[in-house]
Amino acid sequence: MKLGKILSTLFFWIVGIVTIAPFVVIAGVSVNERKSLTFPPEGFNLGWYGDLFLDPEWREPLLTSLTIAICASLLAVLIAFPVAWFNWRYRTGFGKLVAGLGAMPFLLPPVITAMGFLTFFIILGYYGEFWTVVVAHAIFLVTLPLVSLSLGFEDIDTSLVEASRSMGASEATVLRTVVMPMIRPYVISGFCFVFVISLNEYIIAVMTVGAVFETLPMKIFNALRYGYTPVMAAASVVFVASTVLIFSLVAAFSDLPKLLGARSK
Amino acid sequence: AGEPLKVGVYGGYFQDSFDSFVYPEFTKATGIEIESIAVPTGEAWLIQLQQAARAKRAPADVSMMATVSIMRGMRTGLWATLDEAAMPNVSNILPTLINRYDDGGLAAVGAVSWYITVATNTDSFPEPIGSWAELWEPKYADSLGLLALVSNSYLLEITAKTFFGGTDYLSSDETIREVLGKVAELKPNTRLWYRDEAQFEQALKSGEIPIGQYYHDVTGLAAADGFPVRSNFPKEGGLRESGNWAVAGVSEKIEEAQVFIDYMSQPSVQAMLARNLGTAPNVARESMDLTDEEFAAVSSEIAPVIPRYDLHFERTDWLNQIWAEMLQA
Amino acid sequence: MSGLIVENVDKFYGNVQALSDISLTVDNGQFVCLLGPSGCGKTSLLRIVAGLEDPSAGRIVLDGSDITTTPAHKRDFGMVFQSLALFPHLTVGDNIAYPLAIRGVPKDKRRAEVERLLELVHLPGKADRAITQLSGGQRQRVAIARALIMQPKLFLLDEPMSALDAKLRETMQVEVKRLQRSLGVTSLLVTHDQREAMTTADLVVVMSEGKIQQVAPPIEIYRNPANAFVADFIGITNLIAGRIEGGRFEGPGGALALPGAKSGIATLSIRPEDIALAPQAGPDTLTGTVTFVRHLGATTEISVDTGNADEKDLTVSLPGRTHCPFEVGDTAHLSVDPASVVVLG
Amino acid sequence: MSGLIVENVDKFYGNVQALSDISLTVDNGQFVCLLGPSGCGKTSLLRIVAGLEDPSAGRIVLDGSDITTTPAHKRDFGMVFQSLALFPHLTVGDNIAYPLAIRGVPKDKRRAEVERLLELVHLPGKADRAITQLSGGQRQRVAIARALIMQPKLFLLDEPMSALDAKLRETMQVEVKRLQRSLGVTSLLVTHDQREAMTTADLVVVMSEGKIQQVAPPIEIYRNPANAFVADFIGITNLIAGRIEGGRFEGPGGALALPGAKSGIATLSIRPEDIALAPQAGPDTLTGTVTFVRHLGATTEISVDTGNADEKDLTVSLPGRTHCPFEVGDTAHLSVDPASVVVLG
Amino acid sequence: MIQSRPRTPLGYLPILLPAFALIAFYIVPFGSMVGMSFFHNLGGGAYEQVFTLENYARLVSPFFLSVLGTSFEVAFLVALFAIVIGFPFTYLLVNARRGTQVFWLIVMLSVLSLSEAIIGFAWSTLLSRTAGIGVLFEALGLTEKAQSYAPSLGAVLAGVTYIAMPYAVLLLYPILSRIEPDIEQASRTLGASPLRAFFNVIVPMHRTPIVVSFVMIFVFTLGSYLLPQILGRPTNWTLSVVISDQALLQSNMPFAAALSIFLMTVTILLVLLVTLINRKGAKA
Ligand SMILES: Nc1ncnc2c1ncn2[C@@H]1O[C@H](COP(=O)(O)OP(=O)(O)OP(=O)(O)O)[C@@H](O)[C@H]1O
Ligand SMILES: Nc1ncnc2c1ncn2[C@@H]1O[C@H](COP(=O)(O)OP(=O)(O)OP(=O)(O)O)[C@@H](O)[C@H]1O
Ligand SMILES: [Mg+2]
Ligand SMILES: [Mg+2]
Repeated sequence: MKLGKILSTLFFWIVGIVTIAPFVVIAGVSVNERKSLTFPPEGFNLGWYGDLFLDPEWREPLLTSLTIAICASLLAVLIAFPVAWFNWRYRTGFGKLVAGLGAMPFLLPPVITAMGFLTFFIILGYYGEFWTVVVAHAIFLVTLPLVSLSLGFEDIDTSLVEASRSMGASEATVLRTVVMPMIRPYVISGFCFVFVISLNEYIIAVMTVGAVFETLPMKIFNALRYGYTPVMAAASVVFVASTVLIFSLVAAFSDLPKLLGARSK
Repeated sequence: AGEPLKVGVYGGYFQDSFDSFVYPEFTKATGIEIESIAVPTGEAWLIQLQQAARAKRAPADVSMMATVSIMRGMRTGLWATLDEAAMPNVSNILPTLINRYDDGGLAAVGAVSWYITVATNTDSFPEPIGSWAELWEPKYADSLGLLALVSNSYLLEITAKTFFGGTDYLSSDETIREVLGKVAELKPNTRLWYRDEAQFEQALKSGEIPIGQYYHDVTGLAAADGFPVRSNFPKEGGLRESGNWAVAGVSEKIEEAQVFIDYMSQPSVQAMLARNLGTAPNVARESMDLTDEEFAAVSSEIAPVIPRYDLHFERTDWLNQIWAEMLQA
Repeated sequence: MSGLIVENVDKFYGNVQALSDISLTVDNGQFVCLLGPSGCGKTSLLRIVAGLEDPSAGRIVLDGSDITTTPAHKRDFGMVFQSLALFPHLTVGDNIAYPLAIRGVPKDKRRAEVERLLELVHLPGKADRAITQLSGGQRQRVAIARALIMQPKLFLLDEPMSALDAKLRETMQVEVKRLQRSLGVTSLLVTHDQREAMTTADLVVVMSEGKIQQVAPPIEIYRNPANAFVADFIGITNLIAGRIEGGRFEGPGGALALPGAKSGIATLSIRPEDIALAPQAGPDTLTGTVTFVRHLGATTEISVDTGNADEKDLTVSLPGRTHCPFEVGDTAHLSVDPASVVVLG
Repeated sequence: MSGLIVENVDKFYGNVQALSDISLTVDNGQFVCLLGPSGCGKTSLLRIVAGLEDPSAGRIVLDGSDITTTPAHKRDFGMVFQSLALFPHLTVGDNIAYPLAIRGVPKDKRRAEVERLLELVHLPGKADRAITQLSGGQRQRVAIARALIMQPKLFLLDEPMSALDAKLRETMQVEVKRLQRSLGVTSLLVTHDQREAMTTADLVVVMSEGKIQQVAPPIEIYRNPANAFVADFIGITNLIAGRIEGGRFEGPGGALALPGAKSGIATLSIRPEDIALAPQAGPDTLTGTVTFVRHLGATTEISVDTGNADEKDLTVSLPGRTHCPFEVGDTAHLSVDPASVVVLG
Repeated sequence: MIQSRPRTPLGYLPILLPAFALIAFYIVPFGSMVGMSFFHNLGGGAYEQVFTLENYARLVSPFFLSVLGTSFEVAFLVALFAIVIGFPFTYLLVNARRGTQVFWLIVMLSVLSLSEAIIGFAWSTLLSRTAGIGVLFEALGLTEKAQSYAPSLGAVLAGVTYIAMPYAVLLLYPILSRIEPDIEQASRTLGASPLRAFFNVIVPMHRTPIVVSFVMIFVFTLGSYLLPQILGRPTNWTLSVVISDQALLQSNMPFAAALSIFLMTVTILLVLLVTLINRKGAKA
């Protein structure tokens, strides 16, 4: 029993350390004194973080990515919410079909989805328009809020709805006074998931608007191609930090394990 | 004059340099305002321009594009035919860097050029490499970094020049395959087939990969920064590649665009680019006031290897296919 | 025509028939319990009355008007759910005031009503608590208060006590009954706990497999079950199949005198407390082997194998202090007071 | 020294003390029930015995050897979990044979053993069924068979019956008891159902808040509870606080003769069935107002408010056929047989 | 109040809009890609809308089959590693304290927030001779001289597995967190050591989720495109690399579309096969 315990603890920590190692490299690289991605870092300089926000070279892609991520996650939630709600409220084959459709984009290799969007927008003649990447991301990632909202709706005791009906609430009143307050954390978490992944998505963004707009992942990749700079590491560190912050807040204000599907304890 | 002239150059280092050294001077000289547009490498920009052309829009009036892209655009008549009379300075540009429609109409003018040469880490190899042929030597096993695409490494041309007497040798499927066979012999020596410049640059600087083909200007800048690297022109010559100015056919600012191209074609401007961007000038050496040292930093008197653009243009799929088969076998 | 009338209601879920031809009349002010085993259709019937489910056939009439198609939120009934269905995001007060809030009743009026209801359910001053700060019994009261605040025409309860522990359940049953009596509200309670039904109901409706088996006051149901199902379901009973001939019953284990009983094949229902130990075998005793003895304290239960059908041993219940003279394996002789025997079809 | 000895066991979860100073001796072959309200530490104790949890202090001794640090899988106990914990990916037979399989017993031997166990739990021929194809009671039996196949030194059961419905539960209780008796295996059963404890146990251990309150045979626990907690927890009781002076008890509602009882402040525990109706007030009667009447069939329970502490009305239980002469609000006089009264501290 | 369907057709309105969005922006794009794969490529991003099978004809070559083989090899190994590492890791995680769980879940989500490019960079640094584990191994005396471990198949696998790990953990987490602790404890009281209980009960019990997660990670990994380029040699480049090269560098849209459909078809067939085998196995 003791040996098994030691082995499993050891295994857990090795996996943990390997998972964290790249973060250490990236954080280390981001504070290099000179404009080079040396690891371990030589010297110490936080100026690269300033560049991320001040240098238009980096600020523009950052803003582009943020805009795309916010719009895409809003759109994804807007698409997913009625589907999840409908499937919770009714048991129809059609509803299930739509939900299944919503799960598909995430289940295929993203390159294929990206190719689909590329050909589609080229044929339509909208190739390179800003909204195309928003739509593409929203559709590609709609699975995530769909799952989190479905979990959330499943968690709403239907008798709450019935209780409110029996007390005189119309369908709309139920939605406003009972469903919305209870589903809110799931809406937020669905939003957060799309936001984080959209912010870092590369291939679909490249294939839809790569020629016109530069998103931060493209910028990072291009930095990798055309001249390493610690700013790209700084950008990643900022992203990781925001992710940690976002999900720590989610964890603080609701139940993160449950949002990720764990049995509530 | 209302809208500014939209000029697109490769995003990043290029665009930065143009923004700080070129456009302000140009505006000062001509009064024409410029809006700077970032252009991606590869063909994405071409597709973008074509899409826009269908909608009669021009995301940029003037764009800097690789030669093969220029040729592709010419095929669909994407570029405006330029008026040479309006651009007296264009006559300075080396004739090989001028692209014309079949009817002789001027489609594109060479903008800047750069060289791909042999770069080494001087800690590992203190002696310069004298010939491309050395790359084939067994002592460099698993230590080269080479560009991964047939369309950006131009190893077919380099190999043809080095071992088969010149790029003209690439005249038939058989000879191309023969040259490709020679390129394939590089595989045991190649540690990294890189797609991304910086990926190799980092490895070169650190000595992780001590030798390979690389951009002469970039290596020079790194050396100037104190890194233990060197680029030198092999005796067969460096590979010279260039970017070209072309004007979108749907542009409503063709006249301003011609003023811009004319301005850029002046020897003095070319010299200025060489000093500040490290690009190789597109005009005759004599017409400029570059010192020997300045010239050597960006170019060489040795006759360059010129890419077989015709081949890359006409046989794209086939070349890529046999190249990929060679590489990934 | 005042009161609730359920007329020939059927309910199908897909192919499953949950209710078949249910008819029931509830007078105003009556407390009616729907009692039956799990899956017999109690909840379905209650939900149809509440308007949460549509009947597949039949009508629901309230005070003379047909409400079959009136949607739930326009029926003005009060309902208490098994899960209580308190809104976790609202305070106690806001939960109780919810029906008023969605009708736009002003705040101070709501406040006053909430206080009144909290008094009624013995929770004064708890309006600002969160639901999670209440114990199970207190939540129960909140749910009841919420259902009653609109002075509903009908008060519906679906196993509201089943999540509480035994002692609390009994207390709540008594309170619900008292409350209902004092308000005079017509009530319909679903339960599968016969003790609960006996405690609260004026009228018990025993259901099984979607059908009504018997409608009668509690003690009547216990003493005169309409059929074997009711007899077996309400309390513990011994069902003995045999033959009646000339006022005597002959069955497994012996015979009993049943003066005046109709001749023919019959099943007797005999309550365990109506069986006594006989000192020895006689003409009117049943004889069998003791298979198990439970000393439960208040009573002692003895299982006696008389060769009854389905290996159903007879259960005899002796009052707590009675000495049980048996060990497992002993032979026991049992006598029964003929007056307590119910003869079923 | 044979049997199981639990010595001064403490258990902390973080700061929560789940068990404090538990000591208990179980003789070989005995059936012991741990009985107590939810959260009193029953499961914790059982899991410590099973080796699934380490005690914070104290020792576990089995047949003279200290097994406190022996890991669970080396104790050779059989355990039945509340959730049953059957392996869903294995058939009935493979579930039962699991302990044999991991010990490398050959297949045909396993097969034979499984058949034997299935016979024992009345499930012959079900070896190839999937777990999902069984009913609740059948799964129960499989879990028991699996726990018994290794002929365990100790048979541990953590509320194994609580998921079953009332009738099935009673059947299973009787079966478990019979099985245990026939195999003679020392058993420890956790339950919070006193009826279950009374039915199965040779010895009942009543626990509360991590401490043992009383250890005694079932009927003893009912008749002679050691303290008010036990009296109140086991069955229904009336606790009446008052004063004893010269063999007479004076309390709310009246007085009772208690010849020979020690003088001083005392609490009486009187079972409802030990209270009788008195025709009129007398020197040894309690008097109060009837507040509620429950006609339960087998008995009739009357609540009488005698001014007892905490508004605890006295409960009187009359045998089923007794006519209840009262309505709510009437005055009732109650008499008690002194022999049945338990005087607590 | 769960109903089988809305009372009036109007009740379908809320789902019609999303349904329309999904069809217009997922099914139709998909269809347009299928259509595109039959067009004739003119080069330079131009194509002719005539029906041709030439793109598919070009596909049928030993070269593309071998690239497909490489893709599947990478995806298979990555899915295998991700499950073999991710399953026990997740199992330990769900049994850890709540705080520990939240911490590692956030770490996993943070991995998702790293751009693939930067992960490629980080791993190439970690596997390099000059700054990575090579130095560590040398210091530990495991190797005589620091070595470089990238580019190589191993490096690709490490990098892609790293990306797949959060998915594996997030896929398995909800399932494993639903295990009754009783199950493992029951097997222990029945004589299995914890390690044995894990392999004997927990793993076989989750056969189906394991297969499903495996397939999902497999498919997800087929799409990886940056890491094989950054961490691999040309022989490790996957079909996704070829597809994006065709689309972005060679501007051969019809052929890129045909390659995508080829990849997708083979993937779906493979997934069906695995599902079928699993179902058979589960029954047996
Ligand atoms: N929404 C539904 N869909 C399909 N069948 C249902 C549905 N609701 C109930 N049933 C079925 O109808 C029958 C009656 O169910 P109902 O809930 O009314 O029983 P119940 O008497 O309330 O049982 P319980 O005591 O378990 O609550 C059952 O067979 C049940 O399975
Ligand atoms: N793993 C644990 N961590 C923290 N506290 C625990 C844990 N297990 C039990 N407890 C606490 O220890 C006390 C005793 O719990 P235990 O499960 O032994 O009670 P129980 O008598 O079995 O109750 P029940 O009848 O509800 O099963 C309770 O207060 C419980 O909250
Ligand atoms: Mg019900
Ligand atoms: Mg317990």
